[in-house]
Amino acid sequence: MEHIEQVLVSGLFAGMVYGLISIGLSLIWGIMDMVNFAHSDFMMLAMYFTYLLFSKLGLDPLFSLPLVAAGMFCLGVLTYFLVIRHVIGGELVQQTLCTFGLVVLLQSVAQYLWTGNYQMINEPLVSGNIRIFAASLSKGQVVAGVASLFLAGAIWWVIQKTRIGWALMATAQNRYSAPLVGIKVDRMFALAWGIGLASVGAAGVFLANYYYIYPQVGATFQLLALVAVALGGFGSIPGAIVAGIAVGLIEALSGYLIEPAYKYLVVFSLYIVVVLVRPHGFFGTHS
Amino acid sequence: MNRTFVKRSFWTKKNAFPIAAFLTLTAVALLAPVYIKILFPLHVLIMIYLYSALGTSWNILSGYAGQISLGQSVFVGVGGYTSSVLFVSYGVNPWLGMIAGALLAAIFGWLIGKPCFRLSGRYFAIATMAVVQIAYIIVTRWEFVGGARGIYFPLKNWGLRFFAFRAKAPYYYIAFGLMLFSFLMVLIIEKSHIGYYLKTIREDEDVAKALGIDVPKYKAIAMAFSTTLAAMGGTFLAQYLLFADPDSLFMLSIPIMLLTVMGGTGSMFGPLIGAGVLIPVQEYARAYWSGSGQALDQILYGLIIVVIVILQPRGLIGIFEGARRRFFRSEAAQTKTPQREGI
Amino acid sequence: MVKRLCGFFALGLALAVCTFFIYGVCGFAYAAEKTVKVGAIFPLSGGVAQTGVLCKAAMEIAQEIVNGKVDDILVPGATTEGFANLGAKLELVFMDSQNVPEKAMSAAEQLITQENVVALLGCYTSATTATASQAAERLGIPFLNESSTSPILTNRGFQWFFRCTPDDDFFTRNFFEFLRDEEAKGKNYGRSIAVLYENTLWGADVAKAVQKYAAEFDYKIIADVPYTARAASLTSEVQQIKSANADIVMLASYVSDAILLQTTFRDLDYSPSIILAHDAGFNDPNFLKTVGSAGNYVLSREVYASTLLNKPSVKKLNELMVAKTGYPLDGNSARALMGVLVLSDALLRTKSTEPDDLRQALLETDIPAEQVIFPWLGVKFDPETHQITTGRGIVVQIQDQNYIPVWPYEIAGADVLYPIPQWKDR
Amino acid sequence: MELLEIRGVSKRFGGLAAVDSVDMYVSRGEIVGLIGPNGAGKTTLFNCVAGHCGITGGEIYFDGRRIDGMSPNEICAMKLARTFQIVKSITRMTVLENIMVGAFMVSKRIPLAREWAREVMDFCGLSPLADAKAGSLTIGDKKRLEVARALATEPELLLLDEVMAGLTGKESRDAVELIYKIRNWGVTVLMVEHIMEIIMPISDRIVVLDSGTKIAEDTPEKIARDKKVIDAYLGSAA
Repeated sequence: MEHIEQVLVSGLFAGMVYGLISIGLSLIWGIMDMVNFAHSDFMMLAMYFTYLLFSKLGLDPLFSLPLVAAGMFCLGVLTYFLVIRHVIGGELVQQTLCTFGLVVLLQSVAQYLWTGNYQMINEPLVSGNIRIFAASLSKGQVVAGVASLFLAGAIWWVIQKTRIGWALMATAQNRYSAPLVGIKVDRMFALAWGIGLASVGAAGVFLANYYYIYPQVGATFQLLALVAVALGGFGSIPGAIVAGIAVGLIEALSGYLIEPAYKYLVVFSLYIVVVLVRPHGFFGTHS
Repeated sequence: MNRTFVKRSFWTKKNAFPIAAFLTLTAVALLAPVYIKILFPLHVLIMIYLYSALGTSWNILSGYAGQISLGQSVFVGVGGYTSSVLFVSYGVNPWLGMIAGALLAAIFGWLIGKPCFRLSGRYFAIATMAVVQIAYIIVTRWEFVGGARGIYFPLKNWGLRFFAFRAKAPYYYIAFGLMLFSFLMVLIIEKSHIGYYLKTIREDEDVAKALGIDVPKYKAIAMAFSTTLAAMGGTFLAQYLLFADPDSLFMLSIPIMLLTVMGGTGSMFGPLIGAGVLIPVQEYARAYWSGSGQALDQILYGLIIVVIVILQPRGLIGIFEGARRRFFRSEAAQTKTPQREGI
Repeated sequence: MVKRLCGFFALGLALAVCTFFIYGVCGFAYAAEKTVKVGAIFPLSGGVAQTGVLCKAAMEIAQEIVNGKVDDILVPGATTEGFANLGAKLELVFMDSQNVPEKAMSAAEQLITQENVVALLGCYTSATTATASQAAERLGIPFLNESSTSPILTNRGFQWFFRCTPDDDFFTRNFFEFLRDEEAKGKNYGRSIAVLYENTLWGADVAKAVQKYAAEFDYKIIADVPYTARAASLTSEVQQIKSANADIVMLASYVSDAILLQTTFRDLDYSPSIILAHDAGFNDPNFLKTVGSAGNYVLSREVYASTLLNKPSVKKLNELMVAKTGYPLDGNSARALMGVLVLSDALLRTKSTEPDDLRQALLETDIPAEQVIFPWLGVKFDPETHQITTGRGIVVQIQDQNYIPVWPYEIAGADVLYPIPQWKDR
Repeated sequence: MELLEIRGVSKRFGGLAAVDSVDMYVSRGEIVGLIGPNGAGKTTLFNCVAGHCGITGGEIYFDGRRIDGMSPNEICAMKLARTFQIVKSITRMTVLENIMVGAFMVSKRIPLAREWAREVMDFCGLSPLADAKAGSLTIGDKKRLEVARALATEPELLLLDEVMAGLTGKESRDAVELIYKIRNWGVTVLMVEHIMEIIMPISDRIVVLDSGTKIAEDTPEKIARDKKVIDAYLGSAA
């Protein structure tokens, strides 16, 4: 019955990548109480940067990771100061409208700059496939999965153990009283967006290893990441990873056992059931 | 406590100007199809009226009652598909199909609303997004409603009875009627206690409960208004395109929300103003720029959304509100904040 | 309360009415010299944008040929400059459908009423062709469809809709004829089939046709797996096909899923003995460019193959295409180019650009085989359904990243490489 | 049968007993003061009575009918209104509209509701601010608006949660006068307050809570001299 193993293993690794994508989203949501619907489109940008570095400078994705992550960090800070700062005070409706505007903008700019072509990094350093138990998996996916866990741990460590992390958490608790203890809230929000986009950028780099790149690639991951964050409980990093893996497994299993066309149906229905039972997800704090 | 009240008269001199403006513009709008022979501007106007009605349906639930839904397209789809299936497979008159679609959508609204209204803010929004995806997948795999192929309307029978016309003018009037009907619905809400109750629920549910408002019931009422209107919009779109497929009916949640919030949520003409600006921009930019295949029109569209939400968080209606205050200066003079004479 | 109410209504409506007047007025373009305008609606943005852009480039090449005098390309309209009978040149007016049915319809209406085009070409994806052709039918303008293969388009009883490409039904029959001929040559590929297809309009039609002809040619369908288009991962789908382990695997996907499928086959180390792919995604130049050597050995149905280059005019057209876009001609862009030529041939014979005359000319189309860049028996339309009757599909196999025709045998460039080797020894 | 009877009510949040089997009553036409140091469970008790949070023990009777377990809006429909400790006015509506929301309990027709709201507004002295947006009011006026809004639902019992907190001298004198007017209008009042020199003269009876339990219930004069109350506030001398 090694088919099931194959499905479970690939579902697990796909889930890890979903986890990494949703960490940034969970961070921004937790700290700024704002849902960034354009999150997966920033990942699309990171995938394009990785591809350009690979095709123009021959820089393999593994080496371009720090570069792309740094680039996305700056982009995050820039986006915050240029756009998000004006909307942060507004209601949920304004924030939703603004981020959906970004979705349209990012996809059309990508289409304008790099045309609608499907790009792919063929023969990256990490190519070919390896066998885990009875399942065979592309190396890119394995590296992506493992690295996602590692990065999640790193971000979690930064948030829990460093002074900056505490400042971020303080701002998350109460953005109005945080300044009373000397925290510059604006800077914290910019930092949240920076880290958020850096983490989704990293996910983009890993994904670019084995997945194709085109302007609309973000749309496929958008709702999966949102569901993972809402399941995991906003603001909780372990929650995002666990929920991401859960989504990956459910998707793979339901695709195999029931019918592939219904796999997202199962994922979303399970999500609704869970969220109705526990409105704040697995690890969410009751706001 | 005896309750006496004076019925304020409607036909006063003060109201003369706005009523005149309303009537002339409605007349102009009604005469437009007679003079405009080119079909494309008519198509743009029809889309403006349709999206105003759909935007109003979203506005009632999310603007007035504050339950932000990103899944309004489920009800548009249910409405459109019900009337299409009834018409194509069973030959039921589309107008009856529209009513059946509205009823079915209202039931769906109640089914989805009952559990989901317990969720707050963001969680409700994401849950509705998941619901519309589920509906999309189900319809795409359901052979009875044509599955992914969609439903093809036979182009043989024309005329009002079949809600299908060769010319654009009848569609124009029906769309205009649909928009007026949506404004009538909003009027009913604003003119009754329901409007006040919904705004209270939007502001703070605890206060609403403390003041005796049965919150779930009034949320359900808002949902009923909203789904009925959305379903009728769905039927119109299916009859206008004479084609119904999952992509054209179930993927409208975001555009509907965008133009309503741009126009101004929680106000009657937000959707009309939002549609009046966004739809022409989209249609004409696409018509003249998109030929190059570099999505220039999409870039413009994205930029407009982001810029407007930054400059005018309250929506475009904020601009008119400002103008209205300055324009009706006399009226503004009366309500400067009064000095409180002691008790 | 009343003042606020009516004031806003007035302002809102005035805004809506005047915005479209402004746009409407500045929208009229003036054509300097006399030209015959033909509308072309393609998905130039959205999921299949790249295919649309390539089709547009191919059609512009056809336009240059028709308007100029070219003698080394033997195709309709090459030897004349523009349309002598109408004293005008051809002008293609492009519009983006964004692959959205409602936008395709409004584009068709604008082209007909505002740009006064005499005919329409287009739409590549079947859903957009459906609504755009409805607009043309309502307004009585000939609509020539060049590459949407969904059978339903030609059995709606339309008067103004023509299609110059075989439909899925025809192509699927071709596949089974190919299998029967291979069997006659002693190569037995087995009797069980697994079908994996995108559950969109087109994919669903292909699956129906496969079921019909599998029964007719007595093959057994042991797995029928629809999947959601543009999925994040297809591992469970491929796993289901793998566990069915059928002799023959049939696929139907647009280009993004075709790429993902091929890489997933490689990742899961699964290579069925033979893969028959239905056009679209697998013939898109993007597929081979992106997937590279992993695309080898896949058999696909096609109308065009680069080895037809031995035909002089096809070689020349291919060079023009590579010069213009950097991509060779492929099944979709070649059919778009042919669509322009077929319409130009009709325009050369029509008495006037009146819709009825043009339709009559289209009905009388009879382009000989040698003037067609495909291995067809020429171009003739069925008087009733306006579907091309003389079309013929061919089967190609990707052999070291090149599409080589393997059937029908008279134009076959090589034998079928069978069975497909395992991934490790490729 | 008293208007409001609280029998052995307790409310636990996890281990912590915010309210621990409190017995008290409020009879018709009275003004009862509920006092106690911070965290004594006064607002929790209020929320339990008003139905905002369920109770883990005991029963609450209002006008003879059991109300613990009913939802806040049902309790309001039974003529029991409340104000909030932290002012919650509907900012985007005008003062009159705020009061009208409460007035809809009287009649769902707008003209009638508007007239009744206007009457209550005059009664509470907010008429000059009728058309001002609720968000633009001073803290004193907002508190007064809360009271007016609650009054508009025509309650028999009105729960006032620290209506005086944060008011200037003059404003609190106006508030005291308003409470007398409310009582003369026939509305029973149960109020929570911290400012002794206000609550003592105004109340007919005082109930004192300390860390969830009732430690005294008597007339204001006796309460002022009760040793247990002084200890609770000032901490025992020992």
